[in-house]
Amino acid sequence: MSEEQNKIKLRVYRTNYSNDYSPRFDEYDIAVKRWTTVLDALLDAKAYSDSSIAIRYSCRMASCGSCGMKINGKPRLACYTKISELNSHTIVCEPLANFPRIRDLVTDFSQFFAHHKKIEPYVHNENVPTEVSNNDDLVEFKQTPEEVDKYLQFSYCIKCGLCYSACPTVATDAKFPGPQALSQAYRYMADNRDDGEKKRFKIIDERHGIWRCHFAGSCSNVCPKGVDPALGIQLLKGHLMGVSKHDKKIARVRTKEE
Amino acid sequence: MTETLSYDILIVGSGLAGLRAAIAAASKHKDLKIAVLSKVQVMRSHSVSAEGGTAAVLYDNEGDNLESHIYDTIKGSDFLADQDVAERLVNSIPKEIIQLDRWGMPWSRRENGRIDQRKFGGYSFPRATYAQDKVGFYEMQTLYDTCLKFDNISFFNEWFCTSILHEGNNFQGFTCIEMKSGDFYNIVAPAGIICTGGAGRIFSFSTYAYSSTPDGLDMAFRAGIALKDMEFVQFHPTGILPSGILITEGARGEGGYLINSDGERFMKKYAGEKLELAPRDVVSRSMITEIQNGRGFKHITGVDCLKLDLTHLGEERIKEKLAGIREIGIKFSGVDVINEPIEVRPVCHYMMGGIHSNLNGATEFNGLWVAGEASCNSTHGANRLGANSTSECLVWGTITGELAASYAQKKKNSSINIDNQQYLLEEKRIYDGIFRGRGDVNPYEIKKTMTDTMDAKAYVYRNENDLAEGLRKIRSLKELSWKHVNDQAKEYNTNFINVMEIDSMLRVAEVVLMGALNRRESRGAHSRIDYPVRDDNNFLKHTLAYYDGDKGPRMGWHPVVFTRYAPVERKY
Amino acid sequence: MRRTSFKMTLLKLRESQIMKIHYLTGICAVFFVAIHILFRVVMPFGQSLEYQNVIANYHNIYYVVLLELILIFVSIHGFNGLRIILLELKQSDRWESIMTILVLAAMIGIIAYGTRTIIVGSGL
Amino acid sequence: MGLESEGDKSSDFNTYNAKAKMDNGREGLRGWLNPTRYGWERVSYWLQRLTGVGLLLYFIGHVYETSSLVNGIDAWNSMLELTQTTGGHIFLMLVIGASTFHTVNGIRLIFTESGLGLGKPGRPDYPYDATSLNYKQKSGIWVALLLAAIAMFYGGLVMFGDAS
Ligand SMILES: Cc1cc2nc3c(=O)[nH]c(=O)nc-3n(C[C@H](O)[C@H](O)[C@H](O)COP(=O)(O)OP(=O)(O)OC[C@H]3O[C@@H](n4cnc5c(N)ncnc54)[C@H](O)[C@@H]3O)c2cc1C
Ligand code: HEM
Ligand code: SF4
Ligand code: F3S
Ligand code: FES
Repeated sequence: MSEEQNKIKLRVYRTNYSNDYSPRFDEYDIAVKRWTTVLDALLDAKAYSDSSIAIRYSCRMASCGSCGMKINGKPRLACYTKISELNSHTIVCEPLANFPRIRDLVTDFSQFFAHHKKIEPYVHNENVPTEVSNNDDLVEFKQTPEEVDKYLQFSYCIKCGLCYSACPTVATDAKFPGPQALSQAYRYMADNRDDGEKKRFKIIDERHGIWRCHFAGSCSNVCPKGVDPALGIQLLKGHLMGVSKHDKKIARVRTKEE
Repeated sequence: MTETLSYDILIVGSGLAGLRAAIAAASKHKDLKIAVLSKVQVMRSHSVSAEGGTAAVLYDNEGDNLESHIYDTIKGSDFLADQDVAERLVNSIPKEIIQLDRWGMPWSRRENGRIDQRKFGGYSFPRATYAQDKVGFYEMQTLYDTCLKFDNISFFNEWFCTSILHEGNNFQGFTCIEMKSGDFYNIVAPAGIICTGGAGRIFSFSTYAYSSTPDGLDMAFRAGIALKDMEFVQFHPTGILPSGILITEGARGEGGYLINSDGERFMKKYAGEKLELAPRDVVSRSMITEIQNGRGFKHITGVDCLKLDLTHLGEERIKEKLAGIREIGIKFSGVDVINEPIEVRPVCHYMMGGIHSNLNGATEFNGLWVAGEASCNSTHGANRLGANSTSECLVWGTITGELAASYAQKKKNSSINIDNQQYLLEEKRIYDGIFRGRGDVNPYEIKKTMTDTMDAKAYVYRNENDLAEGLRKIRSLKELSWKHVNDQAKEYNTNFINVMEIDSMLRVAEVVLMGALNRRESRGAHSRIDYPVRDDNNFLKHTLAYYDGDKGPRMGWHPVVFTRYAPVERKY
Repeated sequence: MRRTSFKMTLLKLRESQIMKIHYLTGICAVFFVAIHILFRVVMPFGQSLEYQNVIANYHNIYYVVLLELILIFVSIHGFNGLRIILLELKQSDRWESIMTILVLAAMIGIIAYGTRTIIVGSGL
Repeated sequence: MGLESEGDKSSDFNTYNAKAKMDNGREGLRGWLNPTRYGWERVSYWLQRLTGVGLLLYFIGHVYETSSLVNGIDAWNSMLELTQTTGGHIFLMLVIGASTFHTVNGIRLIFTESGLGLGKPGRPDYPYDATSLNYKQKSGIWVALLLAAIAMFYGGLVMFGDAS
């Protein structure tokens, strides 16, 4: 049985920022099938039409976060967007907005990663050593499935930057940590192994910090992994406001016998 | 002029092994400067795709024990594993699991708050420690986030390493290209760790990320280090069509069935006791046999396949424990596994072979270690058990990181003088030989032909004719004039990177085929229909391949280490 | 640049505290403005705006206090809103301190100007 | 190569300012001025700002307008006349609409931004629907729009009815 083939036009944003700024769109005719993704189409163009298309990709299964780009006006993952679901014969690919551009579809993530790093996204715990150094320490934290569910959703984040690209505050404010970093601050706060919220509150309760989010919701609208950063951010604000009560009990490690 | 940067430890690869090594080294000596180089950004490495679990003995009070994990690993390897290495793996991994927990890993839990484990193929106890079905992803996240604690770790994202700098047998550094600017650099350090992962993209139908090409292996190979056991390529039973994306073994661990077109759970014919949870080599062979006997399905692309049935697990169980594969099924195959079986076929998934290294992950060069899938310290022998690979990455990440840190600490004050000749030669190789090369054959077509050849000639069942023909084909491809780069820009030139990758793929594919030709027996994942039985008299040894210029590899053998277990017949 | 101590205390306010003020002034404004508008509705709209009626209102001490509170609360809320927008527009220490000062100055200016009207109008 | 400059090469340093040549790619004001792409919450964000700034401008104008009070009845009446035109009425209608929307939506936002009414985090099931973009929130926005429309209509009735 053979599958019907469709022809589409792939319009790709082209420029090299180190040489000349003048961007242009190149068009490629690509034959696609029902399951062809935008990434497949781009790689097809790269292999057989124009090998100079610069594009970042790796896993092709929506778990590495490399292939974020603006597809038909909205930030999406190229490997996660099937051409057939776009309902259009012209597919326009542009680099993610709000990231410095390097070349064609490739953008610079160093600032995005720096924001993530700044919120200290690792377990702080004053009572339990975070390094396991001797065999007596071979006991894990006790954490029930319900306690895992409190933060699990936020650890789905693949750092693809789509939310960062959609957020209207990020569009003008370079110092705003952005939805990704802020939702990670919530992820660690909701994790009952961590007691570092005082430190993290200090970091995000800043002039350009969490309050520069005005619940535009666009981050959650585009997130491909269901992280719902907007939720995490507002819940975090609730804690800063003193509205949400803080009932987290820091987990303890189990005893050898348990 | 080529710029030179210097560090104390260089780690190539920011996958599980690389990140674990970086943390181990950074926490051992706080004043060592550690550079992690990777051709992709952090958190983009292939390791994020690992799904099912990490094997470890956690519940000795419930009947599990280290001994059993060791024996399962060795039996799974078809007795080609170095037994001291397998022991090391099993003894060290429980600590790594706890360590990850302390760092914030979202392990799936039991009601009482302890870490849960699931069944996995080839084990006699449920010991795959899991976090939904995104184990590798969460592990990567936990490690990366923890790395950010250490000020002495610097990440070099999107730096492509091209070769090893060395003075005789002493490691000195790497040459690399910063992709963003296109500049060529030498980075030197007394100690280095290669963690460049697997090379499964030499096959077309593969679960690997596109970045999993053998340039790391090839780099060591060209420097004169042996590649070991490369003919052992694992085919995972359940890759979806047409993309080859993986459905984790955890799906069978949770109770999924494999069915043929008669609707029969055919695994009972091949592995009466373990059924679907036999090791991967056994299941994959059974599937191909079923297909060859006409009991397969046809996918709409025309490819033969079988089906994996999860419908009886129920919606709640699937959503809770296999959320990721449900998503993959819907998105990439159009099948919601809650409602219908999904089409699957054996798919290239893991390379047991890699850079020759010993119990400590040390290579033949002083100051150079190797960890993770890129290494072959012979934990997995002829067939890896599922969930043992992430374990290996964590364990040898730690071991090599600590060893490299001690070594670098000792050498901290001795200066490194690199031999200009070496990087000039490398510059010539990649810029004159590849970047400014000429030719009329499209390198991407070469890649396609090569990977299709590997799929056709070195799949689950192999034979002399196919392998020889495959080798001839690969060699003829090497002769063609495809080494040229159309894109002449300096910045972010993926075309250039791709051609360098293809160059390394051809060399390593050749090693795989040569190894497979030489091994005239069936052992683990390497299954020859012309030599269908294991031959312990002649082949209970590792294959080595050394670089020998353009002539192709020089092959050799290496003994297997035994401690306690004598080879017996494998039955499941 | 030398900082006045007033500005120092303002700078010491955590952003969450400023936002609390923002929300509080917003909520209070709802009530006060509601009353303010109700005054417009007790008689036909045009009539309520006639000079003598307005002046009469201004001679009611409760109404004067109300007006003054509206003035202060809405100014704080509104100008803080403006400050937020300006902060997000451009990031440099210079821009930020200039804008903070300008917005503060404008806020104080409006409050002072409005207060003058109220005082003179009420004939205090 | 000296040791000092080495750190700069690694990617976790902020190369953003150093590479001035690179286009920073930010959408800038266009980012928030265009509310059409991402659903109702984005519209709310956009309107809340526009109405906020609008109201501030009106408020400044209003304080100025009422200040004519101190200059006696003539000054007041000449000021008042400005608003007694059709244009003035339409302007006032806009102010009424803006303040109604800003107030109602503002009250919603105060709850939302304190983490109330958003639902709880939980295991996301594919296809992912963000819990924070739920119908409670959306209806809040719709109600604000609706009330603003009603208020404008009512205000219009009063003013135009009064003028005739
Ligand atoms: C789909 C899938 C599922 C899996 N599931 C499981 C599982 O459930 N359990 C399990 O135990 N194992 C599993 N595995 C296997 C396991 O994921 C891998 O073996 C393991 O992640 C390899 O990790 P690594 O750190 O060695 O390498 P990788 O994660 O592959 O990282 C390689 C790194 O090297 C870098 N690199 C490569 N070449 C260069 C170069 N020339 N210059 C610079 N950098 C370079 C890459 O950029 C990358 O950062 C799975 C594998 C696949 C494909
Ligand atoms: C009457 C009741 C009012 C309420 C409940 C209210 C509430 C709010 C809220 C919740 C915000 C959003 C803050 C954020 O998202 O961070 C806001 C912003 C704002 N408000 Fe009000 N407000 C009111 C009246 C006013 C008035 C009368 C003015 C004009 C003087 C005004 C001017 C502004 C401005 C300029 C903003 C900034 C917009 C932004 O930050 O996006 N508000 N208001
Ligand atoms: S929160 Fe979602 S959109 Fe944002 S980086 Fe993470 S996965 Fe991507
Ligand atoms: S889009 Fe931006 S404004 Fe807030 S809700 Fe998301 S971070
Ligand atoms: S390629 Fe990994 S997310 Fe698309």
